[in-house]
Amino acid sequence: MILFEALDLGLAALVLGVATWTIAARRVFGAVVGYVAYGLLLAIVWVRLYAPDVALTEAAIGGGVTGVLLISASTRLGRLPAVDAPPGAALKFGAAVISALVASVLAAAVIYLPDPAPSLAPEADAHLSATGLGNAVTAVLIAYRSFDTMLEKVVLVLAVAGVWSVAPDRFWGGAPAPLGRAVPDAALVFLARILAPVGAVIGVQMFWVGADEPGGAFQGGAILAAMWMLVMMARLTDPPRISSRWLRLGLIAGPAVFLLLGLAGPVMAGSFFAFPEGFAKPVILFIEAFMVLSIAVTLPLLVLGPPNGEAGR
Amino acid sequence: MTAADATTQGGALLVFAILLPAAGILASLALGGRAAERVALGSAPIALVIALAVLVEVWRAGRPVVYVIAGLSPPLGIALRADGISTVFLLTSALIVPAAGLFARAGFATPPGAEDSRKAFAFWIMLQAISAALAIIFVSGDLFNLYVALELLTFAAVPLACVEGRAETFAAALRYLLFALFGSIFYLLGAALLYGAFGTLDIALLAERMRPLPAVTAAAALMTAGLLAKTALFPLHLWLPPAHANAPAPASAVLSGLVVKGSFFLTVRLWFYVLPALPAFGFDALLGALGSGAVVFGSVLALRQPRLKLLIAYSTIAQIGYLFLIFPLGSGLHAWTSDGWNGGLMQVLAHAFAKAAMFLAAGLLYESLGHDRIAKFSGAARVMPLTFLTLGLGGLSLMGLPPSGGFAAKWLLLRASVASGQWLWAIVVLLGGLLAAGYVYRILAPALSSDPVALKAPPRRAGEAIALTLALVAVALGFAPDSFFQLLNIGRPPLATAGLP
Amino acid sequence: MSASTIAGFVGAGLVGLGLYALIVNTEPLKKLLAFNVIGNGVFLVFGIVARRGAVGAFPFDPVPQAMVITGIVVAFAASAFAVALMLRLAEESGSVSFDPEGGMGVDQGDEDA
Amino acid sequence: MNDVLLTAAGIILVTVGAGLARVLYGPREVDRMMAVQLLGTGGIAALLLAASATGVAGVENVALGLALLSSFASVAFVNASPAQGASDRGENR
Amino acid sequence: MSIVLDLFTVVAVGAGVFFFLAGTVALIRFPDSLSRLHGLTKADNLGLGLVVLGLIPRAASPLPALKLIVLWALVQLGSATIAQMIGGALRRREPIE
Repeated sequence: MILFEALDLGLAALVLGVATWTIAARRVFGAVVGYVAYGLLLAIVWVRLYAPDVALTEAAIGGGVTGVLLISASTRLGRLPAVDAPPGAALKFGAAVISALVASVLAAAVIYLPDPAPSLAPEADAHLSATGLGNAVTAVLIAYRSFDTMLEKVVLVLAVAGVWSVAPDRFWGGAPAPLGRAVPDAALVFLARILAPVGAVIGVQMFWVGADEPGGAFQGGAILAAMWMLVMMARLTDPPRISSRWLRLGLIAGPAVFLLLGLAGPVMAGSFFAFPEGFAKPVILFIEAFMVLSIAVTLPLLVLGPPNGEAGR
Repeated sequence: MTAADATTQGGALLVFAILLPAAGILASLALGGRAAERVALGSAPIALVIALAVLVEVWRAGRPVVYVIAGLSPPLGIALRADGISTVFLLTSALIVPAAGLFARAGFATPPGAEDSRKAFAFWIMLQAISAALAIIFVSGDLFNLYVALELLTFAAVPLACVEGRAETFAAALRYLLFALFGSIFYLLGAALLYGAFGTLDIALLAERMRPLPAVTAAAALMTAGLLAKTALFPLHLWLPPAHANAPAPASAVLSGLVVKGSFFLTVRLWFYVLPALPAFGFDALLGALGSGAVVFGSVLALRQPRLKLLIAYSTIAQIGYLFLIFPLGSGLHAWTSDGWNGGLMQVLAHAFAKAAMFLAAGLLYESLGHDRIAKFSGAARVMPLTFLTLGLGGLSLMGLPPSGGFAAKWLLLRASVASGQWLWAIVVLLGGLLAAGYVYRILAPALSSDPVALKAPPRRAGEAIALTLALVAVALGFAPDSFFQLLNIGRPPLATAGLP
Repeated sequence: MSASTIAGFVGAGLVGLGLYALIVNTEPLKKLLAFNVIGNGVFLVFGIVARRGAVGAFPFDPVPQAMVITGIVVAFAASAFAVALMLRLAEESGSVSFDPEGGMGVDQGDEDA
Repeated sequence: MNDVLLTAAGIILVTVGAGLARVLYGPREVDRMMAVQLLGTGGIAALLLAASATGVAGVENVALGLALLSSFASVAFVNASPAQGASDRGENR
Repeated sequence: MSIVLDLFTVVAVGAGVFFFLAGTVALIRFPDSLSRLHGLTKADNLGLGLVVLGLIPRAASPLPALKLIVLWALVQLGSATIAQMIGGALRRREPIE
């Protein structure tokens, strides 16, 4: 269809154009603005690739949470002088040659992928009924490749430990710096009061419908995370102390519950990380509920950074 | 459905090998630094027992131990497989990690009265995370699962490199992180292409379905480039010396001894297990050439370092170079390939123990002398004989002098290169040995003089014992029996390269 | 040209652009942006693979899509850790550089480190 | 009818995409930000139109997610703008 | 009946497109940030509002229609807040960078 093609080409040009701006912008803050636009465009590309689950994740994490992370970083780093010498012409030329080579090899490799393409779609669908789910992507994440997902949650939790580990010793156990200004804008406070509860409902709903429609624990958790961050930006609440027992339990709840139920697999269903026949969906939703909680706690903690003692007095 | 798809006896051990440290990470995070130390050290004997049990099981069965997760076989599910090299590496990690942990108790204890402190929290959690990541890398049979493991390894190793919290450690860690992220994203890109070509990321299935396609060549190049950046193979080594030299000694021991071996292990998996049917287009010679460059370059720079830890770090770059001789010398179906294969893997093990021992010894020196400037070591060997014995024994293995694991490794590599007529590699092995002798001599010679020396503190006996034990293991590897090499060959795929032009 | 072919070019282009920026840029935050651009290119390749895996009534192969979701989350965690490191480095040293002392070969300092 | 909606989606996307020229010219970061804000709204509109025209499941969920989050990034921009630190001590009450 | 509804959709969506165009023109052509902001916010909210209005008759049941309205309200709320924040800062002559 010619219409779709024109749309796709336009979208492709936009994505590449904004990406170019992002990497070429002289000032970091401007580059970050470009990056957020780029995240939005990518979400639309994902819709075009029939990947609404990915589009939601990209919108929430790529555009939203990463945006806030980079913005706050650029405001603090942007004013520092660059200390490294700019690259010479030879390095630039070499880099351009290598990058062009990699890009063309990659493009060729993608275009000459075998046709018809191999696919696990029928097989994924065939096992879907055993999980009681309707969304195959959720089934891959929570059932077929649950081991990956559990480990990836451990990676996330470990990243939080890594972020905390760079804190100055004297601030250990304290709270990260507040996300917002000392005196927040009245309009922002108003927005947070209204949007956060609505967003929380939408986040929970996205996790809930994720069993059958696009959505799921990742997306729902990311939206909840964004809402918590909005509330912190409006200074309706401040970052928690990292020594808080509740915080730490919330952090590990998702992977821990996942790991324990995975270990219980042989008793429940004859194999580690297997779910009991006919009773799989409730178990999956139980695990996912804790994952939502963990993601909603983890993502803001990653954005907030290490404790720096400014809060938690 | 291949035989490899069914769970075998003892397969559950593989799940435990991964989940034990993973659970340890979570528990430590919830409970804080003091508990983290207990969890890390308390779980170490269990991990050792698991590693030994896996080894016994693989040896007894004579073929890989397999566990199919959730009973769902690949391609849709994930299978864990432990073959000969998995078991040996698992055991190596189960020995070196607790050794570093015991050594670190003095420096990373939680201060009395506190439940939690930053350094203890970070160190003990990251140490367990390295165990977990390596366990996955050694036994997972799925390339995407291995990607997650690579990221886990990165997120564990980089905080360890900057756990001291000084500006230069942050700079080193940041550079390390960027190289590592570059490495994993290129690895992932290759995995995407492989999935697009064959509809699976299971190693055994990929090997079955492998055929030459543009996507496969591209994937092989991208994944290898990524893994080389993580392994710090010359010329992608820039991040390693500052990161390894500025980390605290037990962290350096683990980073240099084990972490870089994780990505090397994956490179071996990729080339010998996933891609053996692929005509290599001279890839193996290229890797050998880069390895040779690393041996020469790393050794020469090691000769010029004024600080012991930097010297050892540059020596790591050189010793990593040897590992890559496994590609030209261990591939194909020739009489000499098993020598190349055994030599390359022996080099991994010997270097792991020798380098861990040397970094720990360097840490002891730093504690006792208050510095690690080689020029000011005069007379130190008289007051710290055990520490310098450790350095000497480790150096023996680096040089490749008998009796040591390093000697066994280099001897096998030499034999393979002579038998195959690839003389260049033989020259590199010998030259590397000479240069190593030069830098080891630089450490030991001044120390053996009879100048008076003032110690800030007497060396820790326990620390000396741990470092010396590791060095002795490196030496003992030189006496490895034939059955050890048989173990290394269990599950090694019949190399099909010879069948293709 | 199908949507996945076009997306293939976009993915390859993003990887190339990001790689160039990663090598050439000196500011750490821009290097991080470049890493993220490469990451998006890689994820797009997964997306194309998923879309090419459309069979009959299934418009996509869910397995690569699930991998992308995992990948996006991990890439975010990596960015967050990198940002934390940069900010701390800036605090400790007043600027952000990739040249840690002794990083480029021979250590020039003569004080005990 | 569906073609009409898709065309409308395409025009909106191209239009707001053209608006991204502001990202290029600035001159101030706030101008760049406004272009991103417009892109967000336009993207939501295009997604809704495409969802209605093609009936692909779940697209409206994506639009809803974008709607929640589009203001989120912009708020962070204004909130974190470097020069705004000065206003903390000023008449910003 | 359906023709009337279709016509309604076309008119509303068309008007929505027009407002997006107007907003973009304002963004590109207007001389200063404040007037750009005014042009932009009005246009883009009306634009999305009209598109949503046009799509409501096509919703199969009340629930998706309600979803559309909630969505529009959310965008409305967000962009009004941002306009206020930026506008306030601009009026105070803060050099927003």
